[in-house]
Parts: sequence; C-alpha cells; structure tokens
Amino acid sequence: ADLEVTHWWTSGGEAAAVAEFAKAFDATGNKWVDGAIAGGGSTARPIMISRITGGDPMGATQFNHGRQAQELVEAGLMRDLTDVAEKGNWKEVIKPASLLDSCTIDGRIYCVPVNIHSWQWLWLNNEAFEKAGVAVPKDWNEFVAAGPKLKEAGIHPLALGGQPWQANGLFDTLLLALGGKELHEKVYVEKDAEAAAGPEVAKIFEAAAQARELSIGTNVQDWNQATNMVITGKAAGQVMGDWAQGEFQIAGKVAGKDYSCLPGLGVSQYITTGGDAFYFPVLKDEEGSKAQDALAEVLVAPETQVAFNLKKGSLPIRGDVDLASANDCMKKGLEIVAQGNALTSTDQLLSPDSQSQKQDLMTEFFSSTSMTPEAAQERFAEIISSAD
Amino acid sequence: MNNSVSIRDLSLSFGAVKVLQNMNLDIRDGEFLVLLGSSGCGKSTLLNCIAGLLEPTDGQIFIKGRNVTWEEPKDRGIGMVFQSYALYPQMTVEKNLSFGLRVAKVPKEDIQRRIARAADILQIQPLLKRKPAELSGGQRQRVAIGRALVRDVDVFLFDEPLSNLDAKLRSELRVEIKRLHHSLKNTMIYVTHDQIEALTLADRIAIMKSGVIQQLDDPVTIYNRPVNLFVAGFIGSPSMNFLHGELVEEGGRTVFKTHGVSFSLDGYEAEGALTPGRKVVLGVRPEHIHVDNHQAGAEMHDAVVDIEEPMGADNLLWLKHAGHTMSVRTGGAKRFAPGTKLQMSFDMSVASLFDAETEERI
Amino acid sequence: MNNSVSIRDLSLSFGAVKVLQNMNLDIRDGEFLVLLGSSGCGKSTLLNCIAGLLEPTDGQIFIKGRNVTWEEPKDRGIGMVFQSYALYPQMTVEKNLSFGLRVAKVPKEDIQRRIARAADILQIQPLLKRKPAELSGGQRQRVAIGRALVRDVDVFLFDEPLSNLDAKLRSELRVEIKRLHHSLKNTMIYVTHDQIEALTLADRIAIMKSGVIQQLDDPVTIYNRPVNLFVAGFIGSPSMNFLHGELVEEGGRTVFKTHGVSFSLDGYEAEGALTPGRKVVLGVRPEHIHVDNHQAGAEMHDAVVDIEEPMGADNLLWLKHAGHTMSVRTGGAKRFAPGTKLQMSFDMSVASLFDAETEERI
Amino acid sequence: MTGLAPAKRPNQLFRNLTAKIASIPMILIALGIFLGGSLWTVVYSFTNSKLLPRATFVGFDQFERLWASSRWIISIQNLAIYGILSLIFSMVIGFLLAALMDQKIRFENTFRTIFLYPFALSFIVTGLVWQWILNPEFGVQGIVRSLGWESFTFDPLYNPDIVIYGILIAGLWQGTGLVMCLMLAGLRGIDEDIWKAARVDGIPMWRTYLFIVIPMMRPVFITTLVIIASGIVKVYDLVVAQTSGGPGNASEVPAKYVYDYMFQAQNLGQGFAASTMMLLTVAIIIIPWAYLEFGGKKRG
Amino acid sequence: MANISTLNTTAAGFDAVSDQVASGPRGRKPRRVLSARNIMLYGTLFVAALYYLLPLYVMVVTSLKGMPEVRMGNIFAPPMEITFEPWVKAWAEACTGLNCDGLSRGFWNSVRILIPSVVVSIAVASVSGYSLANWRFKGSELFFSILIIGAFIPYQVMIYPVVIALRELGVYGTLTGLVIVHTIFGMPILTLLFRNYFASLPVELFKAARIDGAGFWQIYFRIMLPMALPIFVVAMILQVTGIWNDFLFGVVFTRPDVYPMTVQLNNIVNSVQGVKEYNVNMAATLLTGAVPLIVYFLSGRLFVRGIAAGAVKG
Ligand SMILES: Nc1ncnc2c1ncn2[C@@H]1O[C@H](COP(=O)(O)OP(=O)(O)OP(=O)(O)O)[C@@H](O)[C@H]1O
Ligand SMILES: Nc1ncnc2c1ncn2[C@@H]1O[C@H](COP(=O)(O)OP(=O)(O)OP(=O)(O)O)[C@@H](O)[C@H]1O
Ligand SMILES: [Mg+2]
Ligand SMILES: [Mg+2]
Repeated sequence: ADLEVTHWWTSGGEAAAVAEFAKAFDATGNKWVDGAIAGGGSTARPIMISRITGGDPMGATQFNHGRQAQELVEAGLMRDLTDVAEKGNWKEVIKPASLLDSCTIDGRIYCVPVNIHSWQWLWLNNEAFEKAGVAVPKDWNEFVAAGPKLKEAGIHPLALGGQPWQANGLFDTLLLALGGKELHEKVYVEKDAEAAAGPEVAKIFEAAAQARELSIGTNVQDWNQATNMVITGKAAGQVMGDWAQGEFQIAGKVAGKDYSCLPGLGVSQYITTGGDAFYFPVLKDEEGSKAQDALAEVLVAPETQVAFNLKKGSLPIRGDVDLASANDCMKKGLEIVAQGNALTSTDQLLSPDSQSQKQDLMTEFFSSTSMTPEAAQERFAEIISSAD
Repeated sequence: MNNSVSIRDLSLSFGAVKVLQNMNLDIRDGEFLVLLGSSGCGKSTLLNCIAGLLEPTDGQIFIKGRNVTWEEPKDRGIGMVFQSYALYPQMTVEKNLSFGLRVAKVPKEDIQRRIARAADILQIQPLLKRKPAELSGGQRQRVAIGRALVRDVDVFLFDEPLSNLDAKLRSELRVEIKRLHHSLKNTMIYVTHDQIEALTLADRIAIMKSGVIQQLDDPVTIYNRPVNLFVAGFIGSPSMNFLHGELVEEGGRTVFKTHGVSFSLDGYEAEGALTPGRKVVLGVRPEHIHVDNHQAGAEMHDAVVDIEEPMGADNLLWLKHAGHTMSVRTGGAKRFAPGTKLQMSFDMSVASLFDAETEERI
Repeated sequence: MNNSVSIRDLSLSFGAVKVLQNMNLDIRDGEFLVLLGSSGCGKSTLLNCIAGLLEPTDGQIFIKGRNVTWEEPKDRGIGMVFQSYALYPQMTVEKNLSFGLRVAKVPKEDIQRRIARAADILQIQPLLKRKPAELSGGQRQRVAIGRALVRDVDVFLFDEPLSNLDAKLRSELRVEIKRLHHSLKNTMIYVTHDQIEALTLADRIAIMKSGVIQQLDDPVTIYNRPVNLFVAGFIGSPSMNFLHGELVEEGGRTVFKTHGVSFSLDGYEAEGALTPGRKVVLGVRPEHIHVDNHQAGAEMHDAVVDIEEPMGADNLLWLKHAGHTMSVRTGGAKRFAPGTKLQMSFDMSVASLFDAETEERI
Repeated sequence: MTGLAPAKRPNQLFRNLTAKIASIPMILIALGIFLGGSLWTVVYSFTNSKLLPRATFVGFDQFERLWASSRWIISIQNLAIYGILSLIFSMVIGFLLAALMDQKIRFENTFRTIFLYPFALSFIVTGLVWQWILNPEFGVQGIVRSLGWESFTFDPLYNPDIVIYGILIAGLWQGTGLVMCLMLAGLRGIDEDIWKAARVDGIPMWRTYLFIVIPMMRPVFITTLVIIASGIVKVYDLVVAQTSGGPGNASEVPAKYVYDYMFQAQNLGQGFAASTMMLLTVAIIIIPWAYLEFGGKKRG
Repeated sequence: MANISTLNTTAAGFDAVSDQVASGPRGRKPRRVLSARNIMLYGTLFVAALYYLLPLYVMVVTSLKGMPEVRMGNIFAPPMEITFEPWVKAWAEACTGLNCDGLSRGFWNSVRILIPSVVVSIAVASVSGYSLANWRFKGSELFFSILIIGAFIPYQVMIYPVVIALRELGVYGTLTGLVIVHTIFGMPILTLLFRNYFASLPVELFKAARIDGAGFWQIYFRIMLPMALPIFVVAMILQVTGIWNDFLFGVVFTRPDVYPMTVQLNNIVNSVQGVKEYNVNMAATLLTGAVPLIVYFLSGRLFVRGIAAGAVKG
C-alpha cells in the first residue's frame, strides 16, 4: 500500500539517506510517498501534530528521539509496535538499549529508532590550520589556544550558525566534554539545581564564553552553512553532531586528510546518543497498518541500516552490522559506543519545553557579549530547578 | 371602501429619535396627494413606511382596505419612484422596466405588452435598448416612472422625483406626471419640498412639520387660508409677508396696528373673535399687495423700494415700510429703481391673521 | 478703465474637445454678470479660466486692466464660491474664513477685523465656532461666500452657488447675494443654469451654448427680445410657445399662418424684412397670451383647456389649439376645468419671430 | 371606518429570514472560529497543556512564566518598535507616494505597478532577497566598501541593536504599495472644488494636503489602519524568512513566540498564554474603536 | 441697448486694453520640462522606484547567473554569461526529499487550491458584506466587529481550534477543508471591503429592487453583483496573493500529493546543500510570484478604482 512518510530530511546527505529507506520499502511491494518538509523540526512538527490530531494522519513520521511524542502515544494516537519489535527481536539487536527505552512507554514499544546521533564532535579543516601556521589541534583546549593565530590569518576560528538549537547543542557538548559524565548526569538526569549553580558549571560557562568569543563574525543561519564555512576554509572548526560528516562527504572531502574529527571534543571519550525515530500514527485502514509494519521492519533491517547510515553520516542502531566501509570518524564513534561510553542525550532527558527554555537562554548568551557567564549560569540553574 | 391608503396611529422612531408621531391619514381612491414639508420632517420616512421599506414602530397601514403593515413591499400593490432615479445601471431600459415582472414570473407576452404600453405613455420607445448612463436626467426619470407603471399597481409613490432636474425639465415633467394621473386615475402620493410642484400637482396637500401633519387640504385652501403660521410661511414663494402687531379698537372697528401704523381689516373673514388687545401676526402674500394702483376704497400706505428683482414674467419688489421689509409682486412691465417712493395697499380678503402665541389662524 | 474683467480670444480645449472657442467678453466694473446656459456648455470652464484654475489654450485674460493670463489664482484679486461649498470640513467657520489670510501672513488684528465684517454682512456671527458639518446648506453657502469676502477682492466668481439648496433657501440667498452686490459694488460673475436666478440677479446676462456666447444683454432685453430661437426657448418658465409656420400675404398685410390659422402681426417690431413665403417660428410667452379677455382690436382664436396647473399666485393652463399645445399664464383666481373651451389672443408687441432656418430673430 | 382590522407584529426572528440564513457562514465564522477560538485559547492558557490541549488548570502560572521570560519581553518590545514605525512609515510613505502620483504625472501606471508588485510576492521569497541585499559581505555594504568607502557599515540583519529596523526595511518594501493604492484612491475621492478653493485662497500645496486633505481622508485611513495593523500584529513570516528571530533573539516577535512554544517547545499552555496577551491587547485597542466605528451609528 | 450678439466686434472698453493685446502673456503659460517641481517630483518617484525595483533586479540577475558567478559575490553585477539553467532546475529538477521535479509538481496543486478557495472565500465574504450593508438585523454589527477583531488574531493561534472544527466536520485533510480555512481567514478584511463598497452604492437601488419584488438573492445576483466588479477585482487580488503565497495552511491542512507550490518553494529555499543555490532560489521565487503578478497586471486599473470604492466609505 501507499504510505505517506513525513520527515524534514531535505539537505543533500539526508535526502540521499532517505532514498535508501524508500528503496528498501518499495522493494517490499509497498510504496513510499515522500512528504518532505524543509526547514527542520519547527516547521514540520506543527504539520505532523495537526495532521495526527486532525484525524488525517500520515503513515509514518520522523520525530526526534525523545519525549516529544509521548503525549500522542498516551492519547492513543500512535500505533503499538510491540509485536513487530518482538518478531524482529529488537530488544537484543538494538544497541545501545537506551534507544529502545525511549520508545517504550508502559512496556509497549511505539517507535523505531533509525540512527544514532551524537553531538560531541569538533570538526576541523586541516588546511585552515596549515594556513594559519598552527598544528591541527588534538583537543578543545589546543583549539582555543589556536584561536588568535587563526584570526590573524583571517579565518574564523569557530563556525556557529544562528539557529537556536546549535548554541544549545554547543553548550551541552561543552558540559559533557569538559565537565565529564558525573556533571552531565547530575545536571540533566538528577536535575540538581545546586550543581547547576555550582563552580563546575561555572567553568563550563567560562568555556562557553570563550567559544562565544571565537565564533564572533560567523553570520550564517543554518548549521550546514556553518559546516560549509569549515569545508571551504572560511572557518577552522565547528562543534556539531555527526550529521555534519555527511556534508564533508558530499563535498568530496576525505576524513583525516582534508578534515579532522574529534569526538568528545578530544577531551573526554563520552558521547550522547540521541537520534531520529519513526512513529506510526494509528491508521484506520487495515492495509495501511500492514504497510506500517512492513516499514518498521525495513527500517531496522541490517542492510537498510548500513546503507542509510553511511549516507547520513550517523551510526547504525544495531551492533551486529558490518561497517567496513565506514570512514575514520564513523569508526571512532562506533568504538566509543562499543565501549559503552554512550550516554543518554539531553533531548531524552529534558522535556521539549525545558529544552526550549535552555535554548532561549543559550541563544541569548551566544548572540551577545553583554550577557556575563555568571548571569547566564544563574538563569541556567533556574531552568534546571524547574525542569521536567 | 373609497380610501385607497389609510394610515392609523403610525409612529416610527430611529432609536430615540421620534420621526413620525401617531399619524392618521386617509387617501382617497384616485387622489393625488402631495406630502410637502421642509427637509428632515419625515416625508421620505412616511413614504418608506407605506412602501414597506421601513417597519413602523407602532400603528397600521391599509392599502385598498387590506392591512399591509407587515407585508413585503412587492405584495402591497405599490410602485415607487425615487429622486435619484435608482435605475439599475447595468440593465437596458427595457430590462429595467421588466425586472420586476421577470422576478414575478409574469408571462413573456404580458411583459412585452405592458412595456409597450408604458413606453407609449411615457414616449420612451426609442430609448428601450439604451442603458441609463446614456440617458439624460429627464429621460431617466421617465424610465423610473415607467418602472412603476408596468407593475400595474394601485398606488404610486414618488419621492421627490424631480428635484435632481433643472427648472426647465422639472416643469415639463411636472406636466407629464399630471397628465399621467389624469389618464391613469391611480392613487398617487408625491413627496416634495418644492411648493410649485405641490400646488400644481396636488388634489390635496399634506403639509408636514417634524413628523406631524399641519394641514391637509386642497391647494387653493392651503394657499389662501393656511391654518397656522408655519403653513402660511411655508407655502408661497417669495413667502408671505408677516407683520407683527396687535388688534386695536379704532373708530369703532377693530384694526391691525404695527409700528404705529394701522391697517383696516375690512374684508377679512375671521374664524375666531377679533378681540382688541390680542397680539397677532398679519400675513399678506406678495401678490396681494398693490402698489400705486388706486383701488376703490383701498387704504394706502407709503413705502420705499429696497431691491427690485425682475423675474421675467413679473417683478419682485422689496419694499421698506415702517420697520418691515415686504416683498411685492408686480407686473413685469413696470420697473422701479431702488429708493423709489411709492404707495401700497393690502387686499384684506385674501390676507391671513394669526394669533401670535398659538400661531393658529384667527 | 471701466472694464473689470476682459477676455480676449479665449480658447480652451480638453484634448480634442473644444470647450471654449475664441471668446471675447468685457465685464464692467461693479457689474453683476450672469453666465447662463445648459449643462456642459462651458460655463464652469470659463469661470475657472478667469480664476486661473484652468490654463487657456489660447487668448488673454485681463483683470482691472492687468494681464493675468499667467498669474496664480491667488494673485488675481478674485474670490470664488463653489456649488459644493468646498468648505474645509475639519476647520471651524472662523478657521475657514481666516485660513487663506493666515497663510498670506496678514496681521492678526486685520484678520479679526475682516472676519468680523464678513460675519456681520452675512450674519454668521453665531456660527463662527461651528464646523461645516453642523451647518445647514444655506449657512454653509454663506460661509463659502464669506471666504471670498474676507479676501477683499475685486472680482467675485460664483459657480452655481445655490443649486444645492432647496427652493425656499435659494430664493432667500438670492436676495442676500443681490443685497451684497448692492452694498459691496464689486464685480460679480455668476454661473447658473437657473434662469430665475439669472433674471433676478443680473445686470447683464450672457447666454452660452457649446462654448459660444449667444446673447449678452440686460435681463429685460433677453426676456423680451431674444436674438435667436435658442435663447428664446431657454429663458422663461414655462418656456415660450413656439408655432412653426410661414409668412403669408393676406389682405395686403403680411400675416403669420400655421395649420391654416393666420395671426396678424400688427404691433410686432421686426428687425428684418417680413417677406412673404419665408418659413418662420412665432414665439409667444405664456403670459403674453390672454384668454377670454377681449382687448381692444385683439384677434381671438378658439382653444381648449388640456391641463390646468394652479401655482398659487397664478394659474398655468395648457391649451390645445390647431395642433399645438400652448401654455398660458392666467391670474390665480379664475379656474378652468380641463375640456373648457375658451378664446385667446396674442400680445404681438412682445412676441418674437424667428427665421426657421437660421433660427435668428427677424 | 370599518373593516380596518389591526394586524399583529410578526415574529422578528423570521423577518428577512433569507438574509439571516445567508449570514450564517459569517455568524459561524465570527462566533465559532474567531470568538470561540479566542475563548478556547484563553481557557487553555490557564492549563499546563503540553503537546495536546489538556484541561488541567494551573492558574496564572503560564502568565507568570511568560512575563518572566526575557524573550517575550524582547518580542513585545520589537513588536512595539516595529509596529509603531511600520504604521508611521507605511502611512507616511504610502501617502507621500500617493500624493506624488496624484500630480497628474506621466507613466502613472508604470510607477503604480512598480510600487505595488512587492505585494504580490510571498515572504518566503522576499525575505531571502532582503537577507541578501542586507548581507554585509555581498550586499549593499559590500558594494559600497568595494567602491572605496572602507568604513561603511550597513548590516542591519546582523547587528542585534538594529536588526528590527532591517526587518522594517523589507516590511515597508512589501507593504507600502498597497497603502499607496489605498491612499491614492482616497485622494481621488476628494472633491475637486476643495483643491480649487485652496488654490484661490493661495494655500500652498503642502498645507492643503496637511491641513485640509488628510483630515478629509479619515475613512481611508481607517481601512488602511485595519489592514496594516492586522498585518503587523501577525508578523511572523517576515521575521522567520529573514532572521529566524536572530541574531540571538534580537528580532523575536510575539507571533513567533506563540508559534515556537506551541509547536517547538510543545508547551501549548505557554503559547496560549502569549496569544491571550496578544488578544487582550488587541481587544483593548479595538473594541472601543470598533464600537464607535461600526456599532454606534446607523444607516438608512 | 443695441443687440450685441456678435461680440467679436467692438464692445465698450475694448480700446482700453487693446494696446496690451499685442504684448503680454497669452495662452498657456510655458512650462519648462526641467522645472524644479518636475525634478523633485520625478526625482523622488524615481528614487522610490529604485528602492522597490532593487530586489527584483537582484532576483532576476541572480537567477540568470551560474553558481560560480553567484559565488563571486557581487549580487548587483549583471550576469556575464546568461544561463536559463536555474529556471529549468527550479521548475523541473530541484529536489525536495526524494522528489526531484521542482516547482512543476506543486503548480497545478496550487491552481487547484487557488481557484475554489478564491471563489468560495469571495463569495462568502461578498454575501456577508452585502447582508451587513443592506439587510441589517439585530446583532449583525456585533458579528462584524468580532470579525474585525479576528483580523488581528495570529493565524498560528487559531490552528488548533480550526483543526478541531474541521475534524468534527469530517473535512480535515481534504481540499474542502483547505478551502474553508482560506475562507475563514480571508473573511475579516474582505467583509470589511465588501461592506464598505455595498454601503457606498445608493440605497435607492436596493429599495427599488425590493419594490420590484426581488428577494435577497435576486438583488444580490442581479443588481449588486453586476455593479461590484471593481471591488471583486480588489478582493480577487488580495485573495490570489494571499492564497497563492500561503504556506502554513497549505501543508497543515493537506497531504503531500496536493501540497501547493509554496511547499516546494520552501523546500527548495530551505534545503541547503552546501552552498545555497541562490540562482535556483531566485528563479523559483520569480516563478512562484508570477501568478499573482500576472493577475495584478491584468487588473491594475480596476484595482485602484475598486480600492477607492471599497476603502473610501468607512
Ligand atoms: N436610518 C435613520 N437613522 C436615524 N435617523 C434617521 C434615519 N433615516 C432618517 N432619519 C431621520 O429622520 C428624520 C426624517 O427623515 P426623512 O428622510 O423622512 O426626511 P425628509 O422629510 O424626507 O427630508 P428630505 O426632504 O431631506 O428628504 C430626519 O431627521 C433624519 O435625520
Ligand atoms: N477635465 C476635463 N476633461 C475633458 N473634458 C472636460 C473636462 N472638464 C470639462 N470638460 C468638458 O467640457 C465641457 C464644459 O464643461 P463645464 O464644466 O464648463 O460645463 P458647465 O457649463 O459648467 O456645466 P454644468 O452646468 O453641468 O456645471 C463639458 O462638455 C465637459 O464634458
Ligand atoms: Mg426625503
Ligand atoms: Mg459647471
């Protein structure tokens, strides 16, 4: 049957990756009707929610992995995939297990994770450093130190796009990389306001202020435009999730040679695993429901996982696939996951509402030097104390 | 039943503004009634009530003995002609005439016949294919009348149909309407504030003031024996001359005295008592003052010409006399330069005398 | 220099439409000149040229002997009053009057003085604080006149100032304008298509048709000796009766013959030759036809009453006579029912005779 | 007089029934959508609804949080600045252009089309072009600098202090054409005699416009005001297309706050609280005015 | 007094000014083409026109450049080498997600949405305006005031209530639903314009038609409609512009197979693949704007007349 799939994967690498899903799904005798909405989640989400609550849902829809769809599930609008999951033995194959956990509500499974994304990457253009006459940094601290030289050479040290979630992600990355696992869990899991107001977080805000300093003058909006600055050498580095990799790939750059990637900013070896998941709204017609099951199976199937994630630049959700063709950076990521150093991402830990508030704060902080780290930390602690 | 339209206790208010107050009026079958009054006195409102375009606040309206108070305009057997013609601009004259009939689903031949008849009566056959924009004002008004004509109604309502036309056309169409009434013998109710129209057209004139009918009578009576000061001043152009004074006993007779000059009231047909001492207003029409023209037994008074207005057929003199300015109509031939001294006399038999307080005719 | 406004060879076209053609006109100092003509004949256009609101295509305009053809309206020493009043709606009457003066930086006391004078003349003192929307039509027009008055100009231009008012107000304001002219003695040029206004106000009347002046004369001459058929038909209400016929030799005298009836021309002052055989039009005003009133030597003709229109002061009869319908004005007292047979006679000394071809007076 | 039987007043509800039936869509939309929807919004602004509307009432919590949010404050400030300037400028520019167009100029049609065409383009589109023209690197600033004025800075979209003015530039570009048309129409409706009277009085052109013509155009200004002001309150596309609220949150506007909190943050309650505040403000301004303008007087 | 019907000959006082006739100004006052007034007037208009045309110029020029040229950065420079490829790409090749058929995909959808939406919204609003102007009933002004306030409510706020309403009506996700949405949100301004327009027509026409026996609909269709052409043009322009450019309702209330062109436009403009393909974006922009522009050009004169009628009477 025809199945309408809504998603916001429209950039070059993303679209190529989605095509893999569609190809695999079409091979099952069904048809993938593409409902791409560019502009990211904020454009697409109201459409999805309206469609679902309006009683005319699409067949499947992309959602950020996390707590976003919880209410829809509770309202009984989402299809229960537990049967499919049991048949495919997802509990066993999906790694890390936390991915499936966030799809599980009251013991039932409602979504299909399709990839693992991690935020904690520093992407560097090797050539830019050469031009500035400094060695390619091995970690965040070296990168900060190279800042003045880069500026002298007319290169922006750090590319940071204007979209609010980018500043937010940068901060969370700094917090995990520089503050370590305990701080991350204290602040985001336990929502310990005291810790959030404490000296360790204060250091993170200092670092964020440094990053803010380095990013001045990068007047772009979209994340991939920022990435493009790095690719073209206008900027030296960018803190961005592993999806940035797809852009390097499309531009024909070679990992290790043209660009470097430092997971955990090279400081600590932890990454958070978030990612995208597909949800399946309850459909009225039988055939559509069958097609949904088929799609759910296809999404998790090993071949599709490999094909998709290679294109997307993200990690597959199962540990049992062969990623021989993966490049340097990807392998680094896989290693970390294999070591069990994957933590739950803030998207799953905080409600979208708290995330938005944090995002508003970070946007404000990163966009204007007039906000002191202390003031920012104070508001940060407030948000954490009321977070849910 | 010889009343065509009857109005009983009709009242109408717009919010707090009472426009018509408890009005009663009977219009005879085939009568030409003119509603005359100054602007804003409620003439159009009354007409709109009769037509069913406004809902009365209270009271009843009967047409041909049938109570139509709550009926739709189209069911009342009336036709209406408006000051602004209100022709449908996008339709030809023919379409304009037939619109109502087509809406009422009258048979085709019948429509044809009625249009032909109306066009014939109004002499608009050559215009049938034109649009209103291509017609002159007079032609438009004729078409507007035609639209009422084809509907074969009992009562025609006219709301100042001629006031958008120039004087020449106005007088022409006036005659045509009069002729139309002669030949159709329908009841016609005609609103105007032009008294010439009222006087020439009406069988009876109803003079209104602030929603109340002041006098309802035939034109000659209205002109010569107005019931109160308002009617007297309203009718006649230039208007009646009013002299404020009092009744005084003089030489055994009651005379009218103003500014020390007394006027004999000989020949005046009083309705009330001419008790001396009463404050009164004497009204004399400009054509009832004679200048330099010794008539038998006439009492002469001195006056001075202030302004002279030649009006073609006759002359209008503005005379100064004992603190009053009076207008006098004389024949067109004789001319008087301003400043000329002359003598004048009043024709008391057609003068009017009003109580200064009640303003009613004595 | 006794000419206030002189117009020389004035032409004006809007694109291809020639509105004024080679016009020459001299208006004397202190004269009241009325421009009369039917709608669209170019009266307003001429006035606007004099005011400087329209640029002539050709020709010159002199005011007080000064060539003002290229001058700004404000520098021409003219004041203008418009049909639609053109008062500034959001300003009080006082502001309306003073706005032009304040702009021209006239001293404060001077402004005060002039406004007081104008308000005095026009009796609008109580209105000075009101806004135009709170005034009646007549009051508005008075303010509009006041606005010209305060400017202390040589020439007043009026463009149909009274045609938006009702009949009663019109006749009142007419008198006021006349009085104003008497006291100010300014030159006034007054456009109207109402002949009563023209006849009562004018020292001289210029009758226009399609941008050409047909006759320029004092009212009495225009009324009694119109130079052509157009002027004759245009002036007078109800209009002159026209009888088409020809001149015939009968009993040694030239008579006018129509539909087999002949009318003696005794008493008519011909300007041209009354050659028998000539096709002519005889024009007689309604008040120059006498009915049932044997006058010495008058020739009587039979006629039948068609319609009677009582107009208060007098009666208008429409008579049928030998294929013509004629209007006749009689005294208000006598009444004639339709169908009445009567006899009528013409007063030839004030009749007019026109050539049927050239339409010029003979 | 016999036989003149009084008739009873029929039920008012059924007078002109067709007109009432034909007005049902309007009544439904007015009551069901605009009034109902507003009330619904107000009611749910007192709940803690997240992704889906839920009737768990939390009192004024959402409002407290709203007014504690610096982003909301900035949004309001921006709307105030943008709104006032946009109203003033579009009225002034629109009127000036209309006044110029009214001088019996040649090529009036061409000019009018030029001024009006931006109105035909959507903001998804034009935001981009303006983003571009105002881009310091390759927009106006870049051009001027390349011509030699090295110190020339014109980067409204990238400077948080003036970003709202940058948005205003594009907003005016799109909207003034329509205002000009409205004003031109109004000017054409002014009695010709007023102009003549003013000329005879020797009143200079600008004074005639300022003191006589503009006060006469009140109805036009009102229609224009409704159209512009309703656009201003709803301004969203313009900002998203040009800056997405940035740099930072310098160009945030209330409508975007509402939208983001409803759909991005999935905090409907907060979004509703914000829209309730907007509704309240609009109502406070509009209701007395609408009453005077449309409810007070009657026509025959 | 002599008859002076021929005035071109001597008249009293002619001589007094005759010496001035030869000299002195005559006829039309000569005007210099480059008078200060004209320079100011046309200068201002010209500068204003530049401001309005600049973005259009940039769009056209960029859409005719190849990407390498665009990257060189001078957005105002005319193209060195004119290429129509961006136009082709925008129309037929640009990708969104998996569909690489550019704007062409949404064009007919947009047309399909546009026509019924414009027709229905104008029909409903004009009938409402007519009813408000000519058939007042108790409360009609109140409803109108609510509508006017409704004009100020951001669309986003109303999405949920409208979604719920449409769901209850069972038309959510259908073209009918979308048409209803456009009707709802076009209602306030259109009703205002129509009401003002119909109120400015002479009441007597309405009265005459009622006496002729025409009812609500007959008066509307046979008397009012034929006279309302200008205001219909205005309404049409406002609605065509608004509906054609609508993105939010187009995606929220439909499904992908009937997504309007603006969704594609949004996808083309917002899907960045490395460097934005500005030339394609501009071409897509111009293509999308073409329909309202054409509608506008075709009805330019009527538009101003209609606006005049609709706006002037308050
Ligand atoms: N719709 C209305 N609402 C309120 N007042 C009205 C309305 N229509 C008329 N009036 C008032 O009712 C009064 C009578 O009006 P009407 O139109 O009947 O006067 P009229 O005698 O026809 O005057 P005119 O000679 O100027 O036509 C006036 O004072 C007018 O202001
Ligand atoms: N601006 C214009 N453009 C073209 N033709 C015009 C213009 N103004 C007037 N006309 C034409 O010039 C002629 C004379 O117009 P004008 O206004 O002078 O007439 P009028 O005698 O004042 O008529 P009315 O009594 O109706 O005021 C008319 O035929 C009119 O159509
Ligand atoms: Mg009336
Ligand atoms: Mg005129």
